Amino acid sequence: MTAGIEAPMVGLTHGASEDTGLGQRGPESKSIVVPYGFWLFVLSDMVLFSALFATYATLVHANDGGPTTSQLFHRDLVAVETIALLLSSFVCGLAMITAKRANMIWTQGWLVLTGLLGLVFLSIELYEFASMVAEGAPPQRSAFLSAFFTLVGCHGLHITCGLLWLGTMMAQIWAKGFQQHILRRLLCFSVFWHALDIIWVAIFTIVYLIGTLS
Amino acid sequence: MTLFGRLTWDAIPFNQPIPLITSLVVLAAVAAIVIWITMKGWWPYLWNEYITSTDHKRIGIMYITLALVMLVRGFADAIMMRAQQAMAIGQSQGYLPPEHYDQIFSAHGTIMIFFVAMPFVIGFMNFVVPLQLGVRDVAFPTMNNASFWLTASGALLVNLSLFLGEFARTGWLAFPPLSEKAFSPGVGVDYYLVALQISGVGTVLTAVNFVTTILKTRAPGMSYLRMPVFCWTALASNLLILAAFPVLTVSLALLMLDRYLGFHFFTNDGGGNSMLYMNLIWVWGHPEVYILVLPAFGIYSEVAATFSGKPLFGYRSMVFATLAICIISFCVWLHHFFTMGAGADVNAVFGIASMIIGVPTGVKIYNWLFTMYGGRVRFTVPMYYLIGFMLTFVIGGLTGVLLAIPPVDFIVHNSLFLVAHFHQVIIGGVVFALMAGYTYWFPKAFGFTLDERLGKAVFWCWFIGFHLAFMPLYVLGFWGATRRMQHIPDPTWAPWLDVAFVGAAIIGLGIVLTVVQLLYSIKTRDQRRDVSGDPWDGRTLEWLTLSPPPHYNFAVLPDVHGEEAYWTRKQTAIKEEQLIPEPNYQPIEMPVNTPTGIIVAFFASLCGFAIIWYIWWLAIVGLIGAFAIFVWYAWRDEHEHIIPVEEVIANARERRRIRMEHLHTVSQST
Amino acid sequence: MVPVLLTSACNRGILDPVGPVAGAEKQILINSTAIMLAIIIPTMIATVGVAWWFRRGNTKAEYRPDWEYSGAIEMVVWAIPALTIMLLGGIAWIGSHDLEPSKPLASKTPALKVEVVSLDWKWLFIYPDQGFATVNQLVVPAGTPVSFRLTSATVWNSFFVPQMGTMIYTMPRMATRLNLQADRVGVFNGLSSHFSGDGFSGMQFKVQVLPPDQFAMWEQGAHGSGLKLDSAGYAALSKPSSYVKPMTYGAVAPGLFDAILANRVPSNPVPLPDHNRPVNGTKA
Amino acid sequence: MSENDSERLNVAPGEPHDSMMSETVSYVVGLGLALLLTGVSFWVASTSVLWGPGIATGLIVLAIAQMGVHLVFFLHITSGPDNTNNVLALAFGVLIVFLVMIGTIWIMAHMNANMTVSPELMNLQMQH
Ligand code: HEA
Ligand code: HEA
Ligand code: CUA
Ligand SMILES: [Cu+2]
Repeated sequence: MTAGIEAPMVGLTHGASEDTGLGQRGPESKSIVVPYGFWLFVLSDMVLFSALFATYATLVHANDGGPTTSQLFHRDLVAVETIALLLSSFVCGLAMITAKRANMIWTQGWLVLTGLLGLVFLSIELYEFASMVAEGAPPQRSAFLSAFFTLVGCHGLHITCGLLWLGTMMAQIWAKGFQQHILRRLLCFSVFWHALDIIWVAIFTIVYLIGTLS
Repeated sequence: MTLFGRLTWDAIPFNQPIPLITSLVVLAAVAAIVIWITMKGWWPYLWNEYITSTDHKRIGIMYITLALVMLVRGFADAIMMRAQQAMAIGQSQGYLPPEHYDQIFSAHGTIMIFFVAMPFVIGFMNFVVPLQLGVRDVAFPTMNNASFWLTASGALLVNLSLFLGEFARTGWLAFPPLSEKAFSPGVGVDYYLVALQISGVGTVLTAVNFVTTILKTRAPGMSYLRMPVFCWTALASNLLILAAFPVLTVSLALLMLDRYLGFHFFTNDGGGNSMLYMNLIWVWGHPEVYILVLPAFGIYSEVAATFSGKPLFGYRSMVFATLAICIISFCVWLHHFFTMGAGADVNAVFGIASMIIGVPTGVKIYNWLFTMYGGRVRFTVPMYYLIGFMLTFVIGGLTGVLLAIPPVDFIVHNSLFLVAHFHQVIIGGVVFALMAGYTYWFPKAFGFTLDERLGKAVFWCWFIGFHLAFMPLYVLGFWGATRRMQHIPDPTWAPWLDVAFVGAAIIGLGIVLTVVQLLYSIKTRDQRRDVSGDPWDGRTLEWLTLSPPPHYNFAVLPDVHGEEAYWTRKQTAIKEEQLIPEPNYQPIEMPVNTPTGIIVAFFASLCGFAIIWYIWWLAIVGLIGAFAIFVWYAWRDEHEHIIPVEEVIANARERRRIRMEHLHTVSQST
Repeated sequence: MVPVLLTSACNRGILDPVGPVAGAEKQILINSTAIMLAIIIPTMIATVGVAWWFRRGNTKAEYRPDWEYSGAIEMVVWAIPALTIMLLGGIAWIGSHDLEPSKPLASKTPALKVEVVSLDWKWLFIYPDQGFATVNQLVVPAGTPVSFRLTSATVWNSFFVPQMGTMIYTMPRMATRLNLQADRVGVFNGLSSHFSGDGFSGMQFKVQVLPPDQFAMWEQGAHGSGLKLDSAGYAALSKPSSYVKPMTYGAVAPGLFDAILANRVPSNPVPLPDHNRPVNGTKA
Repeated sequence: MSENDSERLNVAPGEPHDSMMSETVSYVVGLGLALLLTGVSFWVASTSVLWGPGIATGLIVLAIAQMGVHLVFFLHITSGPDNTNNVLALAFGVLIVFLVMIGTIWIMAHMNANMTVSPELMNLQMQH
């Protein structure tokens, strides 16, 4: 079956030719359709974050006489957070590799590590939030702080949901093994997890680094 | 905090007769329906065939039913507003005090856009798209069911505000600072925010579903440029949802944070910036109107080709124009606030971008025109709506382009001229298309056609009623009448407002006649059966299968040759005087029913209700419930039920027999 | 009904401009409408004509079931709207720059400064150079440009005098700018065109355009009137009320506008109850 | 796995699709590049060697580069023919993200510039 398929015509063809480009083979299998749908969802999540970034950019100087970016942010903490998240993403990739080969021990091991690194990230973030509130810089203080807590907090909320999802996935793999549909979900999870990394790159650059330039 | 948060007996509007009586009537009606269904013993049928169904056709029908029910509410609001404005002139204050009138226009706009037009459009996409693509269902059938129920939860919450508390008094977009806690302390705005958030989730999931369906699951041979135009417009519309709705979610979420947690996004103090809300909500709001109108254009395209007996003229132009509108509509949102003072450069750029949309839209108009040209036009009800649309919409488009010229907008912004513009494009564009599509696809859904004469009567009510109701508003707009007025200061406007009231009443007559048409058609359905499955001599794949189609739509997925899948097949069959050879039938796997959607929606409604009334323990119960159902759903092993090959063959043979008969009549007549 | 329709033309809003801004805007409105109608009316006629001629029963009409594409026609149907939009786009560009609300009007007479504050639910007009203020009544000299600065003490509104042209939002903590001029003497209607709450319909005001000499006399009189807009006066005024009769304050605390802008005066002194009603007592 | 045969022409986003070795290499390279770019970003932000006003731009370019690295090495979005639909969706998403952000920032900057009140009057209450 594989051998019979010629290289597809990229783009759109029209008219007499029976080679109709994409779609000639009928509906795609579920292992394409499900991750594609999830990919679309992730992209729409990116749009959501773009609106939050735009909000932040608009309000960043509206501190109402309260604390400003450079007074609040600590780069070293952010660096640790970034590395934790990056490693988590990397390890999640490794878990995908072993999962495809149905290796239970390694997969679960990598997934635990993924989750732990995620927890490290989340704890630092919570610590940062808590100390800001303690310093008299809660989100209610100014529009800038509202925007900051919402943007960064929304990312943190995504991480939290991701961790819940991860736990469920691990239990499922444990109980049911590497079935096709479970692997598909794991793939979706990894897409989600990597995408959160991409958003974090934007956050640490725009919020923390540019925000603390002298 | 008490057990029930802010919810007390005061929430029920005992002292306001109008909402109280309305509530009682609505409650009585709902109770009557429930009792009736119970007495008839229909619950098991409804539960299995609709409520838990994953069949895209059934879900489509549920969406459209929801839209029709909500439309009655929306229309009731509309007629109340028209009556108030016809009465409250000069010395008279009319029968609606401001705090009630303000709820009505807010509810009318919100309900009409989110719970009438959106479900209507999505309902048609559900019913038609998989059939036209020649596939068995959408990409994610279970999610499709959940999307519907989330939309329904939103509708439920909005309507709950009638009995408990109040609705927002801030217009359909709830601008701050008016919608902030300081100026709107009641629960009205909370109802608005929560309901839209919940239904918004459903809408985004729908978009994920349909973009995936259209891009990834099509019958073999159906390349992009062989897709029916309705599928193209559905694709564009869903891409817009995917891109725009997250911004709505953000705008509403930020306002919620302000209201619930004392954040300062849009408040007057703390450095908040209310202009930002205006900006964000229109980033969503402008694409929203094209989300509605693009599928409408798709419906017109199908109708034009079928009833002119010709392929659609300029198919590729049509596709290109659709995509152009899809992209450009994201570059124009500022035209809704030219009068905020962004400066000449910004205003001009966005104004010109807005006008540019007139070009692809114009191309579409001309392509429909040339589709009729050289055809054999059958003046059926959908065709009436097409022509009525072309005559009405061009004027609405013209006034739209006028509004896009900043110096013109400076004098007609927020006037009744604007109200007339958008009702003209929405009713003349979207609603007419929905009526056309309703008539066009009804036989496919239920197996019999609607009465033609009554259909034409309904059309004339709409056409005449619309013009009487809204043309006067253009005039009043020129005279300086602004929107959202509970009381009209100038007695000389009275005659025009009277005409507008009469127009709305004629539309109301049209709606009554629609119901009559439906009942009459059901009663006489035996004379109007659609045995052929192809009552209009259609050109696209939905007409290939039975009416109503079996759950699995097609016994084997059709192999597509040529641009007009079914038409090509029919012509070949007529030429060769035989059908394609019988394929090798296989058993079919279909997704099983699932109660997940309605349970998720139940918890979402519960949680939403709790948030509106500050009942925090209940909100937490709702959230935990939602998570539990997620895990439960994820845990199940995927189940598909198998339709045995015998059943498939029996259905398919029946269909072939009908088509053979049909073929003989055709070849005898030519 | 017919005579009523005819006589009601006495106040024709934006179709009856009384100043240069409104005049130019009306002209753009009319011109653009005409340009577009030149295309749209033939389109409408063609729609009905084509549909009717090609009706199925008409045996004289030629049926061409496969005619679905024509390069020439495609060219034309893209070109006509595109050219129209180029023309209108040009008008929009020039018009936006020419009629930008914050742009001062060219005139030999120096502009009269007016500060506008929208309150719940009435309009306060402060004459900063003269040091007095009016409520729901704007008095300006004919033929003189008026330079407005506008803000709101509570929620958004939009300042609009249809016969003078351009409306603009008034927003709390922000100052927008607007330049208008009235050349015709008379009394004209003004209103808020952005919904602002339950008392919104009662936010109408009158614009009185006086010949310059009479305006000077009016200024004199306004100074003489006894009411003072100090902080107590402002606190009383800013209580929610609707359909407020026009009135004049002979003196205004200096810098009131800027204080409102900076939120240094209480913005909404009365917290609104759940079901707040506008105070309807003082109906004009 | 019969499903996999027909997938040759169309891959799911995020799906690594080679041998174990090359998949691992892809992640390792990705991690290396990401760490490198992160390091450079933090260095750029704190050094005084670079011309100050240009630094913000530089940081944004670095961030975009790093997002690209994540897309290619972690999410496996490439420009290969099998990836057309994934890339098209991404392109649409990126276009919208840019329109929303640039549009909003441009509009709000103009609004704020036109409506800012001189600071001494504002009593430093509102800082745009
Ligand atoms: C389905 C809904 C729909 C559609 C299709 C449109 C279509 C258009 N709209 Fe409309 N609009 C709304 C719904 C819609 N609108 C709503 C709901 C609001 C108000 C919301 C609120 O404030 O509450 C609004 C408000 C609104 C405004 C804001 C005004 C204001 O608040 O002051 C503007 C301004 O530019 C505008 C412009 C346009 C334009 C240029 C089009 C164009 O797409 C029209 C294009 C069509 C044509 C031009 C006709 C056909 C073309 C030809 C026959 C070709 C030849 C003609 C020419 C080249 C001119 N609309
Ligand atoms: C989809 C959108 C939609 C629709 C269909 C309508 C329909 C109507 N609207 Fe609507 N209207 C809005 C959207 C819509 N409106 C919005 C967004 C606002 C702004 C709100 C705000 O200010 O914030 C508004 C505001 C608005 C006002 C407020 C004016 C003001 O500012 O003071 C008025 C006043 O009369 C009005 C009147 C009407 C009337 C008489 C109809 C009626 O003519 C039409 C009645 C229509 C129907 C009942 C539905 C049509 C469909 C069918 C009947 C299909 C039947 C089909 C089958 C049986 C299959 N509308
Ligand atoms: Cu406008 Cu601050
Ligand atoms: Cu718009």
